[in-house]
Amino acid sequence: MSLNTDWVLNWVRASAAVIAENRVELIRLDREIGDGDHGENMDRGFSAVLPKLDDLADDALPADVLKLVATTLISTVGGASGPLYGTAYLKAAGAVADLGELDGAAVTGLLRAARDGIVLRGKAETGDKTMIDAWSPAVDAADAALAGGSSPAQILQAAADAAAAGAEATEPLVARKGRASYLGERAIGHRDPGAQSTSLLLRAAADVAGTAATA
Amino acid sequence: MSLNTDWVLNWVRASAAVIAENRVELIRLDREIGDGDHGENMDRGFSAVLPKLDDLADDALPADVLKLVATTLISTVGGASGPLYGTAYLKAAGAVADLGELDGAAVTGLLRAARDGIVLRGKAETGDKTMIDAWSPAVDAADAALAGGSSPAQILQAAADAAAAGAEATEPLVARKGRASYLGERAIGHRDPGAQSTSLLLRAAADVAGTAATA
Amino acid sequence: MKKLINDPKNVVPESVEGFASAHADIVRASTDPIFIVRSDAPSGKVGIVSGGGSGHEPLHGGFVGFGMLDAAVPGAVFTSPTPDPIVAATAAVDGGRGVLHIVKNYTGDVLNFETAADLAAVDGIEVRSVVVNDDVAVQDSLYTAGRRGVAGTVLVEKIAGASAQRGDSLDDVAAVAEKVIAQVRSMGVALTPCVVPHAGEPSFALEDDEMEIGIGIHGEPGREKIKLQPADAIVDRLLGPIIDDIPFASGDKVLLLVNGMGGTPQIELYIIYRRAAQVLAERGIEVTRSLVGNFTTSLEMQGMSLSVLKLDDELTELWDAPVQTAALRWGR
Amino acid sequence: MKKLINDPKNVVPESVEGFASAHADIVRASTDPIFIVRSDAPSGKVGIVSGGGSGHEPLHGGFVGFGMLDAAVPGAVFTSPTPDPIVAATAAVDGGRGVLHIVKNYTGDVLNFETAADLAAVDGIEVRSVVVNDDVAVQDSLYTAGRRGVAGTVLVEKIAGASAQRGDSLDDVAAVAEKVIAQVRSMGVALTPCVVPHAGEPSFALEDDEMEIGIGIHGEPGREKIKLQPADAIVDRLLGPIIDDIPFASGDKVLLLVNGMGGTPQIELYIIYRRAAQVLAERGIEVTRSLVGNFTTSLEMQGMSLSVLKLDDELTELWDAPVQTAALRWGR
Ligand SMILES: Nc1ncnc2c1ncn2[C@@H]1O[C@H](COP(=O)(O)OP(=O)(O)O)[C@@H](O)[C@H]1O
Ligand SMILES: Nc1ncnc2c1ncn2[C@@H]1O[C@H](COP(=O)(O)OP(=O)(O)O)[C@@H](O)[C@H]1O
Ligand SMILES: [Mg+2]
Ligand SMILES: [Mg+2]
Ligand SMILES: [Mg+2]
Ligand SMILES: [Mg+2]
Repeated sequence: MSLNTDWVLNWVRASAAVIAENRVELIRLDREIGDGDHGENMDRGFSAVLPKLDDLADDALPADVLKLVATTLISTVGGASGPLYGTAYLKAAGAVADLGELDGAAVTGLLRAARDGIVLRGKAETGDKTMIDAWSPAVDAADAALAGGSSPAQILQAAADAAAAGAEATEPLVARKGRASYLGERAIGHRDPGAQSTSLLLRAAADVAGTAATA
Repeated sequence: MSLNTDWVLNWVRASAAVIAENRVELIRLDREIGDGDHGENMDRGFSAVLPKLDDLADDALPADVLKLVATTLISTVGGASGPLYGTAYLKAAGAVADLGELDGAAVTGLLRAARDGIVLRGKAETGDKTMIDAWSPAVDAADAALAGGSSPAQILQAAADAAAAGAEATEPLVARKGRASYLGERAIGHRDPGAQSTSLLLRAAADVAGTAATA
Repeated sequence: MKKLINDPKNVVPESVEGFASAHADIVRASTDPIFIVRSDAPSGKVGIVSGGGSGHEPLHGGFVGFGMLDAAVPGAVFTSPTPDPIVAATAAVDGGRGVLHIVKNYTGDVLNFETAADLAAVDGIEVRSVVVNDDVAVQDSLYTAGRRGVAGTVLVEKIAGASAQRGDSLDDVAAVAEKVIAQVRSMGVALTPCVVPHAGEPSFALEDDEMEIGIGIHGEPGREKIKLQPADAIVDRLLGPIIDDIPFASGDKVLLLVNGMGGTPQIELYIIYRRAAQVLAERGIEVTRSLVGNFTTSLEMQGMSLSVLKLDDELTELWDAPVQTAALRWGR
Repeated sequence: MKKLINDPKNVVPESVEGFASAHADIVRASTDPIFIVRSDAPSGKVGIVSGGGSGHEPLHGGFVGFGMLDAAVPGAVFTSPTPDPIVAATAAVDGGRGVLHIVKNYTGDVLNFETAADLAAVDGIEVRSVVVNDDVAVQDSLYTAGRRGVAGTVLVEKIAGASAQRGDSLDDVAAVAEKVIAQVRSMGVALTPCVVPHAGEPSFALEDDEMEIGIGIHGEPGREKIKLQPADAIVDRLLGPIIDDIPFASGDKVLLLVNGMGGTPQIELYIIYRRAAQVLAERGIEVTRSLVGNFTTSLEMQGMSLSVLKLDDELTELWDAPVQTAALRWGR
């Protein structure tokens, strides 16, 4: 079973909801090792996306939705996460170009393009204690699931699980990118807020795909 | 038994000691209804007086000591209490002029002159919740004791008792002079710091006179 | 108590030393007794001296310089200076045309400046004094020590300073100062207390949701303690009594001063300014000059005061005249 | 959280509105998107735009005006602005000779200004960017996002602004800015955290006897948390790494900036200045220019930073050149 524009729309709506729910928690994480605005930034961005979804044409493709998310995040989030997530969605849109239905390969390509976009802008490597530490394991897990013949929903499930583990695994790390890098050893023991928001977003993607698949 | 220069010197030394001991308490009282500096001001003043006592001539009269206290307080205390206490000691010095020994009438005159000096500068009336509320009962009590034939030491004892009662009696008052007057009803329930310092100074006067008398 | 200080006893002398060293182009400091004086004093103009307890910086030292004060006399924190340094500062700035003392209305300041003026007169210096009492939070009546002098003092110092700088006589400078005093009204609010270094304890206690309305500038409690409100409501509450006092009327041109108490971020002061300007506009009162910042402070207190000065052509011209001090500068 | 605000969401727009209304003689504000611009922009000179998260006031809006910035773009509190308002501000100040972006080195600021520069280039505007990174508390290495831009930014903006004001080309203005960046070093300390309005909680926790050494300007914790020390010891601790970094050497002429973080009283800043000037003098480094006050703040944080800029004749002349902004003014 493949995923279509409805899945992307549901993903975006679920993302907005989960970010709003976790706004305070993301602020708290960012206060520990950053400047305490990540939850506010992400919530401002996704709150701005929601009303714009109504303006999309009825025949909008997944790429159209992703591009809308990208430009809205870029123009409302600010901070480091705004351009990084913005680029992620922009590259994701590029990866699925004019596809109406996304099969496993397309979904995996979408995730990889998003991750590569973030690396391109932010130059972070795995282990730098950034959102990349959630994205990269997610992409690897998606690759493996795709190779194992999983469905798109299963691929997203695997990616979400890996992102969650990746976010958790940022806790013992010293940061080498972003504000947390200024803290040196003091960042140890704290989870990276961007990795956590990535984990939330990918979990939302899997959840709404799961619902779509079983529906 | 009359009081001499040694009594004044001892009074000043005891004053410095009792003010230093009560510095924090006077600061606390002034913080409640003023600006929290009365203990610091008085302590700065009397600490400055002490070393100057050594410069006095061997044949210094009580008035010389009182004048020294006056000028030192004026030039080191600042705030409202500096000029007020300064004037008090200056007028006290004037009242005992060139007496070497102070009998009961002289001691009572000294207290009255001090009180009158403060009223002259500060224009406070009894009940305005100022140091006058300790001084005036003290002067009245001294008058009564003198009329009753008390010794100078007993006169000072009566004055000190009355000052203590007067200071305590400022607690229920609304202030009409000094910083506490800005507080309106909110000054009620707090003792006036200047009345309290007056009570401490007069108690010191009585204590050293008592020692002198029994010695 | 968290402060960037060494020994609490050295706060004033060390700060004055640093101030004089940072602004050596404008001022020099006398250390015994302590005062701050224009480096080019005495000059041929009327001298202007102000002073008071420390802890209100930039008041008064930050306003010493061309077109404003000739000398400032800082006392201990929140404690009026003694007469000696006031006399010395007065003598240092007297160029033969007399000296104006600008005194904030507190018993201590008034008494110490009074004594100093008497002593200076003995030395043959002509001294006039004006007493600033712009705080409408205090009812001026027989039942108080009179209204306090608060942030309006800065406006008196600037405008009287310009009058002296253009060569006015002592009488005229004093008259201009009195005019400003007659036409300026202020009121303040505190969100937090301040800590006097030698006391080491907060000046009053406030719960997390409380504020003090009608505060002075010495960390005294205000007239009333009430629940914290949004900025706009606070402005309305302060501006009402200010406007009604003189009263200011539709058609008036005014200077609006939003004064931070020391610990309030600038971003908040401009939120306050926005509402204050709105309210005045609604009343038909035109803000033709404005000043926003920390000018008359209470150490690290969070809070602010509003001051409104009724302007006419003369006061506006004197306000606009060049000034070159550490804390206020334009026109040169 | 005790703040003089209305709705936390409106802090930036309301404050900008108040700012523009208080300084209408110097600036005007665009409200959608939000930026502050010189009232006489665009002019025939190179334009200069800076910006960043709000909460650092007077940085950057307070430095818009003659001889300094042409526009400032405030983001949400402690959050870099998005590209749109940067592009709009860039277009608003471009008079045909190009625009310099002065960016503080934070990932967010760099990325958003980068995107804005790309977009402005598409519109045919020539944009150059310089990135300020003066904070020696952060080791510049492969293992960090690079040194942060802190209070030295003010010096870059003033000096580059003077270069643009005298008619220099975009290349020359950028070169002057780069020279300042190469020659300025800073380090800061916090005694208290700050509270971001939308977060409502202190940015970090400190005991009554602790301070954070090596803080940035966003309420981030510093490099290390240590016991509170006397002011002089704190100065020594900050100034050492600053001096050793370039390194500054005996015979150097420097500008010394003592920058308050927002909640520190001025009386303390001058105690700091006193010691910093002493230490530099002991090392044979001559302080020929100085600046003391709240210029690059972190809301109501108590603390300060020291910045030292090595001066030469050109930089001194540009520093001394007239400037007329809300927060820095001289020579006119
Ligand atoms: N160079 C980078 N590459 C990838 N992710 C980064 C980079 N820099 C920062 N991040 C991510 O951005 C998150 C912080 O975002 P946010 O708090 O919204 O922005 P800011 O740091 O500007 O306040 C970090 O937790 C981290 O995951
Ligand atoms: N007009 C006055 N007459 C008499 N005593 C006064 C007057 N004004 C103030 N005082 C006394 O001075 C005391 C305060 O002294 P202090 O705290 O040292 O000075 P300040 O009020 O200037 O801070 C008050 O408690 C009161 O007793
Ligand atoms: Mg952040
Ligand atoms: Mg007092
Ligand atoms: Mg006092
Ligand atoms: Mg941020």
